Amino acid sequence: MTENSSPGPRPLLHMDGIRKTFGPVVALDGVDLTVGRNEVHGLLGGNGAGKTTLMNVLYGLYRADEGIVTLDGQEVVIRDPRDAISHGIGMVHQNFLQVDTYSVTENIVLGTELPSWPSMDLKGQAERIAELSTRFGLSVDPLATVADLSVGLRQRVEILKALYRGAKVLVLDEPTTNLTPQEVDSLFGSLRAIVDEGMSVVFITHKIRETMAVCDTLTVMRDGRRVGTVARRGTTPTELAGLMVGDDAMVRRVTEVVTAGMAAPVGRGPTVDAYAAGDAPERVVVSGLLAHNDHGVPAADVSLSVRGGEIVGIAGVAGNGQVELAEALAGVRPTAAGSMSLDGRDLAGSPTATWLDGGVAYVPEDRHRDGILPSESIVENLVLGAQRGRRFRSGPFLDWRRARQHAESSIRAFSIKAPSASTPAAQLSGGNIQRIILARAFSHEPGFLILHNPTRGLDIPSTQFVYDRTRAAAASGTAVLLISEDLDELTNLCDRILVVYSGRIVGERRRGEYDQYELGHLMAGLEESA
Amino acid sequence: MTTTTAPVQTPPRTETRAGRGNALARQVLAYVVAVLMAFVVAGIIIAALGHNPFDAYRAIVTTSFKSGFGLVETVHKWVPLVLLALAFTIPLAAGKYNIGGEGQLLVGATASAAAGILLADLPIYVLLPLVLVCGVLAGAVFAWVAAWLMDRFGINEILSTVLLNFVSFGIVDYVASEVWSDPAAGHPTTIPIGEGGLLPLVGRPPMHLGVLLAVLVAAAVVVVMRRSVPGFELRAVGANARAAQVHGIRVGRVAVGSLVVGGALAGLAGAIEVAGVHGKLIEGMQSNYLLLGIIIGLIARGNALAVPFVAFGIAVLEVGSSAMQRSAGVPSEMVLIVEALILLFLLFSDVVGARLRRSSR
Amino acid sequence: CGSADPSTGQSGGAGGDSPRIAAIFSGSATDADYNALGLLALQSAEKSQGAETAHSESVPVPDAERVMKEYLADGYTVIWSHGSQYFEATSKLAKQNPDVTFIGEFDDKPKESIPNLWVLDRNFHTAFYPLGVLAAAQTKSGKIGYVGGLSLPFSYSEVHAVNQALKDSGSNATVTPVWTGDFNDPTKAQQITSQLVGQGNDVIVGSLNLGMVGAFQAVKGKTDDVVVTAKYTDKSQFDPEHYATAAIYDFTKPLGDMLTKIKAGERSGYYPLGFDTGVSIQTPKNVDPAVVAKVEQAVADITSGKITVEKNLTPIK
Amino acid sequence: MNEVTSFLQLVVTAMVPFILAAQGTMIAGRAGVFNVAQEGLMMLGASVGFLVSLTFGGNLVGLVVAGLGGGLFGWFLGWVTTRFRLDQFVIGLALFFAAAGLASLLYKVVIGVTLQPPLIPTLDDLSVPGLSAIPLVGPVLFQQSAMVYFAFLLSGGLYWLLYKTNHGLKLRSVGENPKAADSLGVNVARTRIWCSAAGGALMALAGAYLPMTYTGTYTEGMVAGRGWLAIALAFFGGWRPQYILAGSAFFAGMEVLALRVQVGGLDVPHQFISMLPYVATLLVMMFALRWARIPAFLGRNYDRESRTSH
Ligand SMILES: Nc1ncnc2c1ncn2[C@@H]1O[C@H](COP(=O)(O)OP(=O)(O)OP(=O)(O)O)[C@@H](O)[C@H]1O
Ligand SMILES: Nc1ncnc2c1ncn2[C@@H]1O[C@H](COP(=O)(O)OP(=O)(O)OP(=O)(O)O)[C@@H](O)[C@H]1O
Ligand SMILES: [Mg+2]
Ligand SMILES: [Mg+2]
Repeated sequence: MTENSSPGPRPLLHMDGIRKTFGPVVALDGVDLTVGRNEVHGLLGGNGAGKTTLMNVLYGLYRADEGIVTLDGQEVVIRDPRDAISHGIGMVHQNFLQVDTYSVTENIVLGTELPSWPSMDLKGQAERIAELSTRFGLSVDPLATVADLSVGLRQRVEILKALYRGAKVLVLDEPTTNLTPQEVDSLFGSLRAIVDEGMSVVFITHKIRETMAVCDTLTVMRDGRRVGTVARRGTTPTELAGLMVGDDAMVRRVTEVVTAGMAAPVGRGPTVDAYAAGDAPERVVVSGLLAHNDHGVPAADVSLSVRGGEIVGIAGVAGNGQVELAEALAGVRPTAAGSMSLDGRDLAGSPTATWLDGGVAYVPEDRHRDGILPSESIVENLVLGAQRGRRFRSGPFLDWRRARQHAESSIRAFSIKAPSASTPAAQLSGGNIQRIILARAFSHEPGFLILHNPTRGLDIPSTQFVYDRTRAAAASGTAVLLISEDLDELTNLCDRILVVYSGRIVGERRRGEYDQYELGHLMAGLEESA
Repeated sequence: MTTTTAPVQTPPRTETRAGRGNALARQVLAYVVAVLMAFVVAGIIIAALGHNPFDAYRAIVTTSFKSGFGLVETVHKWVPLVLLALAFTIPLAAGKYNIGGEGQLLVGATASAAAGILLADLPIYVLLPLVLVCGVLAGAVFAWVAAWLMDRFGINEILSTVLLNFVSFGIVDYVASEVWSDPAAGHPTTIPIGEGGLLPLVGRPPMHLGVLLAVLVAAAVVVVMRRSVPGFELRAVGANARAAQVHGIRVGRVAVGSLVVGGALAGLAGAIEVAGVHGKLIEGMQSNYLLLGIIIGLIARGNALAVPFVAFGIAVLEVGSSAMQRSAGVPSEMVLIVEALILLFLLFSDVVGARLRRSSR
Repeated sequence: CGSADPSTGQSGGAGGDSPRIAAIFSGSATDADYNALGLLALQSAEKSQGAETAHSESVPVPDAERVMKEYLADGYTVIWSHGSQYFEATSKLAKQNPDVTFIGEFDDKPKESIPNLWVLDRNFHTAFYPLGVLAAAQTKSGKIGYVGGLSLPFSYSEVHAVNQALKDSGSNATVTPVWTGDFNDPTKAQQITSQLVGQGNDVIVGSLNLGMVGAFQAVKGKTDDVVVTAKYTDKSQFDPEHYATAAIYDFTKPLGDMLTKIKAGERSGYYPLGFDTGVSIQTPKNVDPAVVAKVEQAVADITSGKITVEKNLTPIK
Repeated sequence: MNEVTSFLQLVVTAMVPFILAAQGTMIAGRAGVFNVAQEGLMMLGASVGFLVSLTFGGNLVGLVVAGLGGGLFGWFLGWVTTRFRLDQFVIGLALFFAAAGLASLLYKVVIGVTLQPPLIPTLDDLSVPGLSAIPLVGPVLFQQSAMVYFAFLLSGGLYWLLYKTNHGLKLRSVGENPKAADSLGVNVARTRIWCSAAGGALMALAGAYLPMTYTGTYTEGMVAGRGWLAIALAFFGGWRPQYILAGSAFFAGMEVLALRVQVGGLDVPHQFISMLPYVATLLVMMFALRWARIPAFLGRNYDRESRTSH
């Protein structure tokens, strides 16, 4: 491997010996990072490698215990984001930091020193923002309220925030998680435009494919340390995977994830055996199911069916009714019309608890918001949803001993890393929280399993774990519906993919016919050409 | 390499009884330190006002413990405090703020008094249960109004419970000065309820059996909160309402239910005040139980098991406050300040505790 | 009355050694009103009788029994509850503690007499008759406003007394009784008084404690031809221009008298307040001398027994 | 003076403490600090405002010192909840107790027992030249004390501050999403502390207004629950200055109307009439004001390095 120490004459940004601890956790252990001028610098690593922490230190959100930051050859002290902004550092966070009730313009100008007498001139700023967005190919309506925007557009708002402040270094933390392939391409285009105007970009991801597509230089982190910096031209995906994961045995086990989407350069999925589950009985039948969104507007209107043992994918750009669809199918959101039956039993209209009893299991997209009781222990979290069932109850009381035994065996079976079964869920990492949610879903022995973005934000081993479990569930006859915005994931796992747009199914593809660009076309709402 | 790196597996915290005992001891210690600090600071203020803080504190402590009478009075005061603290704590577990304990207590007391007066001639085994049940139901219904406004109209429960308290003042004033008023009382007061409606007294000096009732209720609340299915659902809603809903818990119902149960407990407090202490409805009988109940609930950090103990401490303080004024000449307002200081120091003891634990690692 | 009940020679404050007196007050003794009067009486007893005294302020009605019990436990020999709201608790404790002498306040003559309880009857109606005479003579609009706090029997008796005075004076003025719901909320009192004045009431008869300050504020600085009467203490300073008079109460003499008798062994009795015992009507200001004369005549007539003010505690429709 | 005018004048006078205390609640709340010490701070303001005016012979000093005192309490609330992240509700109640105790204590220490309580002059009515001559509106709105003008101007000023200025943009963002605000260089802690201090100051001013308008002296219990109503009013007004102003008019109007009904001699027990303002408020909430939105971060503390607080 080639140590690419100094890409330019004098690097734009240099971080040296950064150390950061959170209580007992050493998140960064003497990390160095050098970002040259006019480059897209990839920051690659698994979950908890410390990528976000490092950038938060740079942005002044975290204060490092040790270490020096040099910008333009000048040592700088960054105590808070205000300092970072004044030094020309901009950051797009993994969870967008936006005030939902504000307009795009308000979100962008927030924190600047706009004159206010006799009142703020937001119109003038809106024009400036419109101009910026055309210049970098990030078009968005400056007067729209942020809460109404799709994820992709909110992403642009975040980038515009940094550009508006005249950033020299732009940090993007996993910006592609929610984007369609087209949107990813357009983002990469914008990144190129940004670099061409003299800025540098730090691009955080765990997707090797993306780093290969856009980065000039790559730094790989693992376990709070930098394990290598390489030029893109001088490396291969396998080498990067090796650096990321650290041990070869593991690399081999997770090749599926590492190579996702890369085997066929045009984006065709690996042509494994063609669709096979065609004759199994239909376990789930959904017809004319209509669900409204939180504002009472119809958001999902679908008919579909899933056979036992089949994994059906729902592809679509976030915000096209997936949340409503998932919740309606899980019995969480009341349906306005239509029916949904599992093994012939109609569930529409009954309370959520009946759906759970009926064998529906749901792995929600937002695991922190919808999936766990953060302050409660693993035991309690695993009981959630089954508290009224016979399993954990004796008379009117919960049998905590049995619940505890169940938790302990789940911890083993799902390799949940936790100090003990009574650890509060909030203390666990994202991957482990997802494992709890999966353990809970599978313990119901579901007839119908709904997974919504189950691997979002998970690293390679955890992602592989989810894939394995999902396949195992299908193999045991469960009907699986996988709603995902990650086309690699869908093409990898699914027997069939349905594309939703504006709450309706606009297309269907079977395994063997997958073409990511074509799917992306459908996802963008363009009529089916065929 | 052997340096610790993220994510570090903290050594499995062994869930031994000793470990848990340690944690408990630390918590109790925090309380003790906070109370001591509060008394030290208040003592300085008392001294600055020209009084003797030691006399003042002796008065507080001795009132409750030097005589059986003081103890009984303290225990009698404890009953409404513990019930109102639970009336606040239970909805709090579901993330709802019941600021209406005062109104619920008063309406409960009104209903109890009404039953006790209208059916004064019934024998005790009929009338007493009736008096208590009426109080409980009325408190529950009054809380339900706020819960219904919250559930059906999205009206914030803090707003509605605060306003309903003011409504209850009018109700009590009306009943006590127009409906069954006792003209000889010199204050809005109803005529006494029937003999059969009074809680039996036991011991010497006499203690009413409402104390036993309160103990049982507090114990039941602890068991229900920790072990029962509704208790689990309540905690789940409080911990994360969305997740609870996704997993089949009817969040709205749980929230409404928690407020109604809170109201029922406050109503019971009112009933016991009528049937055990006053034998009638008196304007102003709610005292400052609401605020003290909230304070107790907050000091106990919503832990139902801690509530009775904290409530006892506050009862001692409240009963002792007049003694402090009496024998040391300290203005009774000092008690308010002492209570404020206890709260402040308790919270600060957390911060200090966390710092110490961090630095000792 | 039950005054002739000699204490049969045991303890209970009789026998020469100075009594230990404890008092409970409903509000803060700094209120310059009813409770301050109580404290002054207590202090005077301390001076003149050499008594040891103690008191508790702001005792809520529900707590009265407990606080008095604490005084009992501390060995106080005379317990005075200042305010008729405590009467019930006081008589109950008197029955339970025959060795201690109690002084309770009431607005009527109690049905039963308790051998160790002195009853101080405040007879508010007596004082409000002359105020009614003043109102009858003073009003031009024929509209008189009565501002009360809680609608208690003693308040009703005051309104009845004013009505009786109107009738006796041959006036056909009317009284509008209104209630603020709180004797101590000056804001409400100000608002309601303003509205009474706005409605043409030109005599305001106030029966409030701290709320009275607000009632004066409602007319202060206004040009309206309105006079206001108050209760308990001289409140002229609040608005010298519209202040007419007040029914002044003094508890020093009644308390002193009772303590003397208690010392002499007379441990129970009925002590009615009247114009010779603690009550007086301040010489009215801001009214015609003729009105002053009428008021003084009424006081004299009541004292001499020529006029009997009916004590009517029944509610007003 | 006709009856409508005098009725409206009373309403406007009665609005002031509601406006001040509720706007104080609102301004702290919009930055995320939920103050529940209104009742105590109003008592303290009343006591301090009176005592200082008396000692220094001027209402303005009294108002200023009362405001500073309340501001100090508000500042403390903001400081401990941002610096140490102590529970806002608990600290608020502790401050309520401390302020309530202090209010009576100060009066006791300074004035003591007397039958002739000292008085301060109440606030003079200042007529606005020209405007006060307009029929109805003139006497109602432009012939009032300085505090009335202050309360109205304050409401307008707060509206302007919140919605028309850059400071307002920052302030509101702190109550909605402090992490976002922080990431853009807005000083969350400072914003919260100052808003909380300003809120406390307004609450104390609301209290100081009472002796300066209704009594000329401090009387125990004179706040009589109006502080708690200010919390209700903040919710009622949806945490927006313009609706809080309207809500104050509604509260005060109902309060005065309830008494007016009695004076008019309606044959309903006065106890029921006294419930009118509260029941009416709930009815209005039920049928009209369903939108009431609360600041997303109201009552929660922000910790930059914690992962759960976004
Ligand atoms: N606010 C925090 N409090 C406690 N621990 C933290 C905090 N932020 C990060 N950590 C810890 O620091 C380590 C590095 O986390 P970081 O978020 O930087 O990882 P990452 O590389 O961005 O991972 P991911 O791919 O999951 O985003 C982890 O062990 C994490 O648990
Ligand atoms: N807010 C927090 N408070 C306390 N501890 C935390 C916090 N966040 C994270 N941690 C600790 O840091 C560890 C790692 O968290 P993080 O979410 O970064 O995990 P991760 O390495 O990304 O793991 P995964 O691959 O499972 O997502 C957790 O085990 C947890 O104990
Ligand atoms: Mg992670
Ligand atoms: Mg990250």
